[in-house]
Amino acid sequence: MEPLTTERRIEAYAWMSLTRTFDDAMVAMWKQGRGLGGAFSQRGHEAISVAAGMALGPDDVVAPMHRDLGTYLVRGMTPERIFGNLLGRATGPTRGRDANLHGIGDLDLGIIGFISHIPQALPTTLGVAMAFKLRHERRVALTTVGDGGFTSGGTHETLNMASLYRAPFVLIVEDNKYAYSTPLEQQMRSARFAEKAAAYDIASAKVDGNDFDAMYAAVSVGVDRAREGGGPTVIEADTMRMLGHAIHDGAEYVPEEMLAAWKRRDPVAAMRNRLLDEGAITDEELDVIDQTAHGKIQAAIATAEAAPLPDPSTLHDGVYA
Amino acid sequence: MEPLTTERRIEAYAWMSLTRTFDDAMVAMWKQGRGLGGAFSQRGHEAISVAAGMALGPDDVVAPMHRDLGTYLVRGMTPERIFGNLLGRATGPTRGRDANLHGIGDLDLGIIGFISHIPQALPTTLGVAMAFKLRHERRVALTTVGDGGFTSGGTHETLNMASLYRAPFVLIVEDNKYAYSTPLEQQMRSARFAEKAAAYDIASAKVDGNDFDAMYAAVSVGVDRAREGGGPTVIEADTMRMLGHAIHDGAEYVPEEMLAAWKRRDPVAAMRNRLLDEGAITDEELDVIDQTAHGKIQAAIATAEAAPLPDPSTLHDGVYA
Amino acid sequence: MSENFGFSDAEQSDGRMLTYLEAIAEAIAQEMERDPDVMVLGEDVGGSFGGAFKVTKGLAERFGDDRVLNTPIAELGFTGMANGMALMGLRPIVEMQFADFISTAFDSIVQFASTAHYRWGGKVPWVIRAPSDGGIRSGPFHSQNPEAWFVHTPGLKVVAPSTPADAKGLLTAAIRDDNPVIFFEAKPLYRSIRSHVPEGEHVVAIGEAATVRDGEDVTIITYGSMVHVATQAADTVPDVSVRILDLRTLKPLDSEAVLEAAKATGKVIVLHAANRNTGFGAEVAALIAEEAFEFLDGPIIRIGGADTPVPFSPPLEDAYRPSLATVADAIKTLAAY
Amino acid sequence: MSENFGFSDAEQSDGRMLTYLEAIAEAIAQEMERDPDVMVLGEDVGGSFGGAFKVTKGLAERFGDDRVLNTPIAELGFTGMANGMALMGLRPIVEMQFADFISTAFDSIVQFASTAHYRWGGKVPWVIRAPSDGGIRSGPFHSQNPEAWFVHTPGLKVVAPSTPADAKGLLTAAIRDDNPVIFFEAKPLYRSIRSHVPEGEHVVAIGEAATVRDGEDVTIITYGSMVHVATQAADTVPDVSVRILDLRTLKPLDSEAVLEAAKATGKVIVLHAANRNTGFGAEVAALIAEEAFEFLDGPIIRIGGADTPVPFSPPLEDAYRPSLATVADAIKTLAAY
Ligand SMILES: Cc1ncc(C[n+]2csc(CCOP(=O)(O)OP(=O)(O)O)c2C)c(N)n1
Ligand SMILES: Cc1ncc(C[n+]2csc(CCOP(=O)(O)OP(=O)(O)O)c2C)c(N)n1
Ligand SMILES: [Mg+2]
Ligand SMILES: [Mg+2]
Repeated sequence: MEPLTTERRIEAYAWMSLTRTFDDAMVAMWKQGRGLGGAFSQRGHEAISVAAGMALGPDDVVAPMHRDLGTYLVRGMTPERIFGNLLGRATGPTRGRDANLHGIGDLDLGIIGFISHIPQALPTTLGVAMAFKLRHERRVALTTVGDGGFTSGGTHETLNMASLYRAPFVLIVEDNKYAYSTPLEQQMRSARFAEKAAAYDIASAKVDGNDFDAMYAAVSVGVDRAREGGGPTVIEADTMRMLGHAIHDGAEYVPEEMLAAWKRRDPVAAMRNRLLDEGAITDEELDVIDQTAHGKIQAAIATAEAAPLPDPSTLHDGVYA
Repeated sequence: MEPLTTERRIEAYAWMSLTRTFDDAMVAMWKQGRGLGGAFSQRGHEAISVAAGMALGPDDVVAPMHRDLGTYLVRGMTPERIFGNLLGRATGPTRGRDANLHGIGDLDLGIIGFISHIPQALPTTLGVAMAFKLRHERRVALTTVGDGGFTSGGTHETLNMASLYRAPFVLIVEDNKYAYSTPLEQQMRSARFAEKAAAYDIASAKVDGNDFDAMYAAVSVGVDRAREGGGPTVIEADTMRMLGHAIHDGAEYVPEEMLAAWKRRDPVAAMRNRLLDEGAITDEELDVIDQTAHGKIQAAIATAEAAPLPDPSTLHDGVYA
Repeated sequence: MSENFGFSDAEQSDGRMLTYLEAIAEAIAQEMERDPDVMVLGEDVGGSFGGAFKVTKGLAERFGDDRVLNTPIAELGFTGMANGMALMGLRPIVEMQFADFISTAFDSIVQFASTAHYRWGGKVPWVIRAPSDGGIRSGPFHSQNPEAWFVHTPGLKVVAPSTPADAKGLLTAAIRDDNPVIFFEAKPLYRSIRSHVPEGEHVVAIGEAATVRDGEDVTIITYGSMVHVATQAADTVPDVSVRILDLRTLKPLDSEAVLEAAKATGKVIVLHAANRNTGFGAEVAALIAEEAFEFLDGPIIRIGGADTPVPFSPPLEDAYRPSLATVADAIKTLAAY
Repeated sequence: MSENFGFSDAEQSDGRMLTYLEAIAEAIAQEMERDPDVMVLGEDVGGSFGGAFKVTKGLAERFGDDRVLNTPIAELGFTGMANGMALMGLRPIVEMQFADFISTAFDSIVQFASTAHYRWGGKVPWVIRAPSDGGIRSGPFHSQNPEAWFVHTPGLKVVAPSTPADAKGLLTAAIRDDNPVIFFEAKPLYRSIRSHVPEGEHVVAIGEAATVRDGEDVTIITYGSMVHVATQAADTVPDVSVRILDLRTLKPLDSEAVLEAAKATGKVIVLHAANRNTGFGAEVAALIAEEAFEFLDGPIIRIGGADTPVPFSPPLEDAYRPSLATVADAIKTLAAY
């Protein structure tokens, strides 16, 4: 596990700021009708996704979900390319073939493109981990699942096999309290994910998903365990989906007080304040970071909006390798 | 829970004897080439299947598996009809449409016909239980799953929903140590099924599956709990598959010592000896029971073999209700 | 979306106009009112939310949470649960959040539900509502038209209405049917078309196609959203007399109507939005090539989606999807044949 | 089983005769020998057991348990696992214990594997081996022919050999192919036919049909076990000159060969064991009806399984399944047309 120096934590803040800035800009664009199709806000998930991205090594592979924007960014998927995908441009990683964050994979960056179908990312990532194991490579595969996705059959099959084969596999459960409109208590009676992992003989940890330092530490422990041949880990990240399921969803079904309480635990603000309290950085320096993020995102949007749509004649390209 | 009187336990022995006699006769027929298609021996599962059948009330519904012959018999599916199915006769419950014990359902007997596809019996049975719950009927639905079937995704989805909805649902896990040729340790790292149930907040019990009295008590507790609105129960039945996966399977992969050890725990012999030791019945009386079973099975086979095959003109009958 | 579904029919003069979505919601509510065994289940269908498309909105308040059951994300499991409920005589209406996720429930549909009655007489009277079809920039996993998988599977019924009135009438029939019925709703029609829907009980028999317009020169056999593309395409070729048959039910197929329509013009176009390769249109074309061969005056032209996933970006999706122009060209080609 | 597969070809004079099953086993072993990335996984495939049909027997001893991986009963999960392995460059050969259980793995095949390369360039070079087909009294869940589901799905390749030599050559090609390939093995052929199989490397290109016999009067287009039924049926009608085309690959289809064969005789029978309704035969018939219409001298006769589950009892399964007599009658009907 790479020690969490102050520099690294400031870097982490920068990634979280970039992620949040991307999200805010995307939401604004879609509300203005400048978007295409749907879009998922990840607001509130910055600590989880950035920690996952930073805790992995360069040769590791990750299969992020629809709220793991930060992971994509940390792994090197540029905002230009992601906005290109969101806007259906030929310059996006799917060349206009897949929507929003779906399918934005790039194996050169160690990123698997995901599909809607829950929980396909899990068995796929297990297969990546198994390839590493069978080839005796010291590499790790990580993916995430929501509280909702945890109730899907493939999750059980994947956890059982990950345990059986002692695969170098790390799973982060993003317990953000809702699956679309369905609250946790209408999804399962026991939401003790760490205990569920134990029933598979899988090591687990329960973490405040809005605390970057805690997330980074927990993911690092899992990644190290996997790399050392210690088998899989499940990390239960306690967090909240702040802006509804997707752009069209007003999320009226979420109690106001609940949102208010979680607003006080905003992961980006928390990281910012912690660095300030520690005197690790000044307000001015943090503002520079935020402004830099803002500039990058605005430039990315401009680039993406200016990029060409795919040529219809390419419709059949790539159906087969 | 109906008290387990001596009469009931002697009745139980009679059902176990009938089940074992059916199984022996079937195996012999198939070895002689008098069978049709494949056949699954349930040898070693008599205590589980008979206890399940006897612990249920007349209005309850059960979805037995391919090794639960005793449950079918106790529920009133006659040996004639079952042999008729095995031999593809028009007189079998599937009228020659489905093979071996597959699909031998009869709702008048509260039996759901099962399909090969694991673990379809589980969500189906949950649906039966939910129908009872939604209609506020004091009825229970019970099904079984193997150690192998437990690793299938639908099992997880079913257990999660059974717990969520507090359905009047009872599941017996027939841990008979193998899934076809695959031993428990190649299926999962933790085979502690009761603990797995706890992760869903489902009540559970671990029982010696070769001990009828223990099985009957455990199933009865689960059935009563379900009937009283206490929700689902998982019963882990420790047992052994004594004659391989199916008739064609020599099961050379099973260690001799293992079989020898389990042979000493034969559920039918155990019940017989226990009744004798208690002085509840004499050897002669037990022999009469066995001879009666033998007579019934021979008659059933004769009837089934004499029964007509289905008329090809009925091929399309019943595709739609 | 790529087509304009500003569908208008004669009945529009009448007072009672509903959207395709409203017609579906009305059928569900009326059947739940009529029969206590009818219930709804699926992801997010319950509470005040009422489903991704709001089709079931208000039902929970009206009929209670037991009859409008929210499920976890477990299509295989909750469809299997519907199998058991149906065996006990309930009539569950299962909502797939998108038709694309019906593949996740596959075994519970194509192995259990489809075979239970044939094998041992177990009736499985459920309806699966599957919001399908594209043209609305939803990408590969929210635009699929998987009907062919289910028509190929013995024991299922498959329905795909193209108008609000048929949506209400066929859904009512599907709910009352004692067999598993997969009800494909064309998402692009949900709010884009509005037409007359009979008030109160309205049943359209499963298995009967409808002639949308009569014609002598060329017949277009289609269903779902493509009925409207066919009509509009025909309008662009006024000099050709086009007959349009809306299948409405794909299984059991109204073969008589198909053959009659084919024989009437001797020139046939089979049109659907689903992938063309081994799609349901192949069955229709093959049926005609076998049973109406002597009446054919030209090749049977099949128009369907490309043999690619449904792409997201407008230029690609428009190229993927049968267009008004493609259909119009086919009409001209056949007319000139 | 209902047909006699005592298939014999000219090559039988040659010394090296293998069964269909032995040919498959040989292809797997040779490819595992050649390429360390090739591996096998599935239920019961490993150890000393070697799978329900013993196709992989001996491989674990030879190549180790890591490359011959026993899985739990979790088709969705282990096929999804194969997706991830394949993305990393491994070439997993996934054994479905029976083709009937491929529906349990559906999402991992028709949603992930089939679309990964189109969407973002992820290569998924696996092969799924699916022991399919019936006629051997195995009932509704051990006799299915589900190929149509997969031909309809963009992004997959589908292969269905009818001879030991093609089984070896096509499986070798499938393993080396960079795309997901579903390899349908006809169970009834496993041990019932034995013919010449080239020793050492033998590759049969995916996408090329084979003319089994030439003829002028009637063409039968078929694949898998039905190739043998077609040949035997043709033998019973010596006065009719029957051309037989073995498709071998269903996707990508050798359309040229299909159209050429159809045009050559003008009379066509499309034959397969799978359910006829919306089966792959419909695609073949529709293709011909559209592209070879002017050459047709008679209706395109489609012969396939009934629109029922595959029944278990001999009289029912024989009525379900295309028989030699049915095919012979169709030949006569078309010849007389
Ligand atoms: C098999 C399947 N069914 C339904 C959906 C539709 N769907 C997309 S996201 C979602 C909710 C997911 O909830 P959760 O797993 O908690 O993730 P979150 O959105 O909360 O991050 C649903 C139901 C899907 N993608 N896949
Ligand atoms: C989805 C699925 N995959 C594979 C099979 C083939 N199969 C039939 S029984 C069996 C083993 C079942 O093992 P277990 O659940 O332990 O039950 P047991 O046979 O030991 O009683 C397998 C793999 C199946 N029926 N369904
Ligand atoms: Mg969630
Ligand atoms: Mg077992």
